[in-house]
Amino acid sequence: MSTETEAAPAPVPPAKEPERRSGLPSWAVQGLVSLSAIVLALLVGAILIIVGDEQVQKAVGYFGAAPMDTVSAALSAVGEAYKSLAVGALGGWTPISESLTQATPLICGGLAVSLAFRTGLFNIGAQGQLIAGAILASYVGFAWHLPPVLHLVLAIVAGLVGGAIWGGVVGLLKARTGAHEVIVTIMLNYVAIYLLAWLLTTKTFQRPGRTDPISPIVDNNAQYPKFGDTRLHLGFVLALVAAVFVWWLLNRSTIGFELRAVGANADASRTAGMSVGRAYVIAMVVAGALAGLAGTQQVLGTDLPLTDGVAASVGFDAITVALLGRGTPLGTVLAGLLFGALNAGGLQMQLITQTPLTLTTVLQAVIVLFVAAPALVRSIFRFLPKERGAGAVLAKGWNG
Amino acid sequence: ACGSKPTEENAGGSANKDFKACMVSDSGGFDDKSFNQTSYKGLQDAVKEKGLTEVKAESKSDNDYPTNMTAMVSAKCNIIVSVGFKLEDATDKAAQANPSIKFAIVDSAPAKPIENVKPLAFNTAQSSFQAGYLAAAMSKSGKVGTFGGLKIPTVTIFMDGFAEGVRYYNTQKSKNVQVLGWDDAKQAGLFTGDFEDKAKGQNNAQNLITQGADVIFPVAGPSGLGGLQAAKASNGKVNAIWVDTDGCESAAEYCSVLLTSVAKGMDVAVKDAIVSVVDNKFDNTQFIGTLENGGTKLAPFHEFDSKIPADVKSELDQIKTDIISGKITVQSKVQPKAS
Amino acid sequence: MHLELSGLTKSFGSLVANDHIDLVIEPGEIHCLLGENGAGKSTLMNMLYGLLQPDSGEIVIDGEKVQITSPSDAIKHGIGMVHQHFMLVPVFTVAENIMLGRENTWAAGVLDRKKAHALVTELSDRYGFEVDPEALVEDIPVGVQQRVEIIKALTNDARVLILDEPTAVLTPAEIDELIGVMRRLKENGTSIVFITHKLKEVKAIADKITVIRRGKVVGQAEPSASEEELAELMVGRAVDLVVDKDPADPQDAVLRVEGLTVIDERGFTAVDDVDLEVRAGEILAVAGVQGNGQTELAEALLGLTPIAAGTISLDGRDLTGRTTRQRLDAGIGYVPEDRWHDGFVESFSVAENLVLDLFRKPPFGNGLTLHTDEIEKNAEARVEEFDIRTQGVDDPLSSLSGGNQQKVVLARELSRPLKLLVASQPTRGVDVGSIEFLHQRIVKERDNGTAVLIVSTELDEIAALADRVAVMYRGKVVGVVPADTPRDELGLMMAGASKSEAHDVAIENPTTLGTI
Amino acid sequence: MTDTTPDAVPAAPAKPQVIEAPADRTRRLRVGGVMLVFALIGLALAAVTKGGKATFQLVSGDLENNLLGVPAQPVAIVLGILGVGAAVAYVLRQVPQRYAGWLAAVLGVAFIGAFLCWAAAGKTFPLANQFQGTLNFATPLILGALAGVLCERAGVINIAIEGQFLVGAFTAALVSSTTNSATAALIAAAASGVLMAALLAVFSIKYLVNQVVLGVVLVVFATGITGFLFDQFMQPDAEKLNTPNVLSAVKIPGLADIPFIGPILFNQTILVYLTYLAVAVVTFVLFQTRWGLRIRAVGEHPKAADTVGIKVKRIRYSAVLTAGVLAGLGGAFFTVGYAGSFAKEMTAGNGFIALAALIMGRWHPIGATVAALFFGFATQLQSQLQIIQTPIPGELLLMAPYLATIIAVAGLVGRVRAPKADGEPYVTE
Ligand SMILES: Nc1ncnc2c1ncn2[C@@H]1O[C@H](COP(=O)(O)OP(=O)(O)OP(=O)(O)O)[C@@H](O)[C@H]1O
Ligand SMILES: Nc1ncnc2c1ncn2[C@@H]1O[C@H](COP(=O)(O)OP(=O)(O)OP(=O)(O)O)[C@@H](O)[C@H]1O
Ligand SMILES: [Mg+2]
Ligand SMILES: [Mg+2]
Repeated sequence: MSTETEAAPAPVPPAKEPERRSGLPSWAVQGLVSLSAIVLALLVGAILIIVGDEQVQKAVGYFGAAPMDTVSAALSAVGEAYKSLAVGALGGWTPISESLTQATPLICGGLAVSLAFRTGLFNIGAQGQLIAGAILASYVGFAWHLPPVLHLVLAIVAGLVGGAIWGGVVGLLKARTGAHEVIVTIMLNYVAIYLLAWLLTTKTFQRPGRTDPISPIVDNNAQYPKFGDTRLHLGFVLALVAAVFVWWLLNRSTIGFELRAVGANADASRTAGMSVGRAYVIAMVVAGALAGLAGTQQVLGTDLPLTDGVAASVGFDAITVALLGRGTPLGTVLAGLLFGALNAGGLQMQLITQTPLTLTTVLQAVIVLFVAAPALVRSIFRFLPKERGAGAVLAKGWNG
Repeated sequence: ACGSKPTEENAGGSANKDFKACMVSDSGGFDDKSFNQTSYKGLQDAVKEKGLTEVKAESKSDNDYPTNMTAMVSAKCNIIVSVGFKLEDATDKAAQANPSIKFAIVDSAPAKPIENVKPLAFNTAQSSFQAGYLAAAMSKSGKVGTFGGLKIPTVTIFMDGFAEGVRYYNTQKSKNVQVLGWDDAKQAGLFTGDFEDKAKGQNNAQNLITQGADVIFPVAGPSGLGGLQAAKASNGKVNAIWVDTDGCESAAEYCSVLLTSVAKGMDVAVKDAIVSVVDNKFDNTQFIGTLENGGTKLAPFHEFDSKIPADVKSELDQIKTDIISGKITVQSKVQPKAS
Repeated sequence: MHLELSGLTKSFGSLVANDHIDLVIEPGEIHCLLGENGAGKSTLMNMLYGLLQPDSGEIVIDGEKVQITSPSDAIKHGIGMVHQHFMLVPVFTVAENIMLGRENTWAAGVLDRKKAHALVTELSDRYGFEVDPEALVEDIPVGVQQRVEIIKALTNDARVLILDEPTAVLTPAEIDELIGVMRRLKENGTSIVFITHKLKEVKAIADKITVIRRGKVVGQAEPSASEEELAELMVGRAVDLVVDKDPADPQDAVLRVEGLTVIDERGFTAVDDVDLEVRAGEILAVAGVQGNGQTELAEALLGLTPIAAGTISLDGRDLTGRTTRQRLDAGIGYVPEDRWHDGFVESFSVAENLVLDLFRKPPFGNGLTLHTDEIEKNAEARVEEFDIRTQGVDDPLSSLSGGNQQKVVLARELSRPLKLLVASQPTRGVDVGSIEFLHQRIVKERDNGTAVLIVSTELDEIAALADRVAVMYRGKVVGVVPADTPRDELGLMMAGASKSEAHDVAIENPTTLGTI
Repeated sequence: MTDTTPDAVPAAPAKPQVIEAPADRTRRLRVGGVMLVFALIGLALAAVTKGGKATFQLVSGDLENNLLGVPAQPVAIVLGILGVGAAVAYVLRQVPQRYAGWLAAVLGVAFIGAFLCWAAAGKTFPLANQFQGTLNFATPLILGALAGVLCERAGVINIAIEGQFLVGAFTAALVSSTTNSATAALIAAAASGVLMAALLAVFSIKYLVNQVVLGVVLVVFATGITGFLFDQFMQPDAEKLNTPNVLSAVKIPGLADIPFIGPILFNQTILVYLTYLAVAVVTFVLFQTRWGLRIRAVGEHPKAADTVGIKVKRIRYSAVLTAGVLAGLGGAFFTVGYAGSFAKEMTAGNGFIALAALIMGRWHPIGATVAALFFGFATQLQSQLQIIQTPIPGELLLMAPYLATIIAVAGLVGRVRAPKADGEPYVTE
């Protein structure tokens, strides 16, 4: 009987080729896939560099005459660009410290997005929460004059509170009225941006002697201490602490249990006696505070004054970071470090090879795209082993 | 096409190839059709004229200023020009740490003068005053309009001067031309809220036009380009005045609706600052671009040259003379003061 | 149509769900497939219908080998299927659901709704179904949804009709009706594959019975075989079909419900002025056809649905207006009806699911921190006690089979001291082997002095467990009757008849199943 | 059912009486409360209205004729009272449920009317221009939101509208500049939207990438790639590559002569007419055609659709790609449709606002359109009020559209329900 079946053409034979499973632990497999994704993204970037490079364009002009010129021009363009990227990101203690500095707010912002994600909420509002945190932290930092340590602690707390309020509103509205968090966070981002722009024109926030919308730099006592003569500051350590805290909260605390349960199945959580609304509020308050912490890192860490650009695009990059990190604290830290390194390296790359910063943006997008599509990466790099429980899903959809 | 391989081209004046002239943009980037771009043009002009080496760094966020500044220092720049008030802190710090490098900063000035930092400021209220007068003179409807990107001094200084110029026209000619979109006494008016959203700028301009304005003065960077678009779409009914650069050059497609532009001579100032270092003539006194020194001026009228009455042109010249002589004082509170 | 499946094999990962299954369906026969949970019945049928692709094996129709790679292939070959989980779009109307996939259209793909409407009316008239073509599917009772499913299958002129557990949600009268339809189809030459766990039904209608266990055909049986024989064949061991329990020894009333009224989301009165009492040490079963307010009653008891009027008290303590958590803390255990929705978190581990409503309290948590080792220990103990088949307590619950998922919920709820256990459909879709165990466990809880409220649409289950039966119809309790009330009588009460009416009618018009 | 059901079973009682569910009650009180607050604000504004006459301009740009002058305070008071009446009637449930929406509409109009009387007292408010501007702001939002509706009704979350906008805007500008053809530009924009949509479709449907991740990433990607191409190619050669022709308005004879609304609605560019058409077509297609029925089926319950022989993935591909056309056209609005040349990141978050409109409009094309118009109205009002100068600070006005949206969503819209399978990839084995 079995011989008969084998003789007959099986209906869908190719689909059932035995799965490549290795003995590797799943984190190693994930790492391999991510690494391959980065390689692929760099290849895509290389194409853009080649296309955009003047030397190459020139060489293409006489391709017939000296084709190898085009190739060598292309190779050297890519080589130089990526070399400067690597040097700018990792080539020594200073570049590394720069990468870590850039990563700092991204990690905190990413955690803010991740935590909400795990509770089934899509927090597009890290930007607004960061701004709210930065406003309060900066105010406490420059307007109050307090002894060391105390001043810094209070300024940080102010930042946390600012972010927590901005995030908490979202949770509260969702819990009370069902207002969709995506809408509310998008709108609150704009409100925060305009609020900041307005505050910066007021006497309270404007730097004395200046009419520009720029605040004083916070007191020395309110600044995160720096490591050596780099820009890297204590905020980075706080970011790591925050990651550990989020890990503890999610995996080792009763509140986190509740948050995760609500995120995975709100109905079952309600049936098990949890308050879904409360979970939303808690998650958004904590998420807001984390984004607020990122705000403090901007104004207390890299000793920036408060300006309308204080948030840059950290709030949005944070979403990508969180997604790349699959919503886990460790993943978010790693993704934040990667993005920080790309940002730092990107600056160096534009400096040396005049490659536009937008290329870094493209690289970041393509990396995440490939990392999120392991199936695609595997279909290109056929040697990659299959991951167990692949494709862990973060947020399922609008309905949680 | 496959031509033949060109021989190494020899750059023109490579006299000062080891002189590095450097520039750091603010987060607007060098293509902002506004002050970064104009300043960059100054850098390029200097480089071309003196055969220098150019190094530029764009900033994506405020976070990048110190980094870029440090990178410029380690690139052994001879002069570093930073663009915008937001780079002030980073510039001051770098300047104090590196006394051998010269610095210049556009649109800002250190609180206390620093030996090797040359601040470049521009009293665009003066030329905007002329622009306001011209707008009032050219308005048929008796209404002119302006709007800004954000309510910040580098924006409102234009709007202040513009409003004052219109008022001056009214007193001179006993007319009642109205300014829509800015009340310089109350310091309140129309803003898009950002410098990117061109459609929003256009809509703001359109709203001014429906209220009767037939000369538009957008002070909102790329978002303000929307204002020019609105004028262009009116098919000749509405004209506009551009800011920062000569619009007929930087936004040539709108030249047909541009009465003139309020040029903020950042390119010239930047170039001069760089050249002064090359020529060993650097000093740290604040440069304030005025009508007097040509650091700000009305750009040519281009296509409107024939349409603007001669007496208006001479009145504009007279205003220039009067402002220079102090006969007319521009009131705007945000004018840069000589330190 | 002559249908032959030979050597069909399908595995999910390392699990072989179907292992070289051979099956022959003759024209015009009603072929019953019998097997415990997870035996592989649905998997087999899904392969036949093109929803799953076999790893190997072949399907032969009227002597010709065919490839069925999608449901449209199956439809083309004259195969129709009523799925175990309804394949209806809840936000569509009945007519839309029925036309879906074979829409009548005007030019340019514009729907001809009139035609669809007419078709539904015609078919429901022909088979005596009462279905409103314009009703939204989510608004109609499950029994009616079932009819819609059948109409859907019939409109394709299927020559083989697969019915995968169609009777789980029907009343005895409705089951009777369905059996009538099946007989008529059979007379017209349609073959039917009929899957069910209910042995009585099998005996009533089957021409042939095939039993599947762990993915393999283990034998064929005649309809004349006894229920015990069939059960043993299914489960592979002797099964006690009758729960042996001692008579109840009821104490004081633990749960007291007075004048309870619940208005549902659409504004209809789902529970209408209900008074109930459950005493310690007794099992009160709430019988009724799905959709008559039992779900809402249970949810109201737990505070999951707001109530419009009435009071609920537990041991004399007023619970009205309390949160779900307070009620759980007061000693109510709850097994929700829709487990996949409300009972557990699929992506959580078995261990976590076993403390889903206990994690806050010692020993599992101290209000702030979670004691993961205690949670682990608890899980090991429960898995042992309830014979939950899992590879490990850290595996996600989604990796468990349906019956075992079920046991997790029960294990959790029974693992703390309870005053009242509310269990809705505790054994829906569970095979006889597991049912046996779950029933024993519930009776044990009763014997420990817990008040037990069972909500069930299964008369078998009610007969097995109940000490008293409350029958609900359209939100009202139409009567509370002793557990030994005849099946037909209960069935009639579930259709709205009062106790006395039901008694009279049941004697005059016995149903097929009632008499077996 | 007849032959086995005994006659003795009592006939089913008449349809049970509909009583207000507790959830509805909460909602009524919440919505009513918000309405009442607004009604009272309206009344309060009426009380402080000064300045005699409020003048409303009825034809855009016409400052002399077609003016509607009303006594500001009396009218404001009447409207204020009307608003309070509507709110009270709503709270006390004085009209049947299905007319409750009208009460909200009455209140909305009354409140805005009273507010405008207050703001325009002693001044002229360009009423026609208010609607004109509303339409300008709303047009791309509508197209974007409709694109979202199509995708999400088919079960694919589309957060990438912003990215599709950017790419559409870029392509339209480029093609218009190089070919001088409006048709070519619009087709190219649509095609580029489809290209972005194809990325969304392939990665979500084929490679099962989490769709939220995907959307965000595609926005970043579009920002990066348009920025890069702009920096490297378009900007250096701007005269050739970035001087698109803006579509000109086409008057529709007859319709354009309808007083007041005619010139607003029917003297527009082809792109705006396409938008009207898109609203109608998407609504019709979604609810009255075979394709639409199938789209909704695969978005709600893909397996059910599969079991009746519908190719789920194929329908999803077709919906997402078609949506790409709409989003690409929405992007074209930013350049050839309205503002001319392309600038980096010029869509400035409008794609996200479109996303919000889609959710606020409950995934319904009409609802999304109304939400987009609401947002456009608020934005335009904000701009106009800045010009006529009201006591409201300009900074607050800039925030107003966003705050208004939050209030509307929290106060009036409440909980929304996405298509059930939205965001869930369909996997068969
Ligand atoms: N998509 C799937 N992925 C993994 N395992 C599956 C899948 N579908 C079914 N199974 C497993 O295959 C086995 C057979 O399942 P199947 O649904 O065929 O059982 P069944 O006989 O229909 O059971 P029931 O009586 O509960 O309906 C079960 O162990 C089930 O858990
Ligand atoms: N993994 C599974 N194994 C067996 N049965 C399942 C499984 N998942 C769901 N079911 C059954 O299918 C039904 C429908 O499941 P689904 O999760 O689609 O519910 P739903 O449509 O989301 O319900 P609701 O309308 O309440 O939201 C469930 O009620 C359950 O009985
Ligand atoms: Mg089954
Ligand atoms: Mg569900």
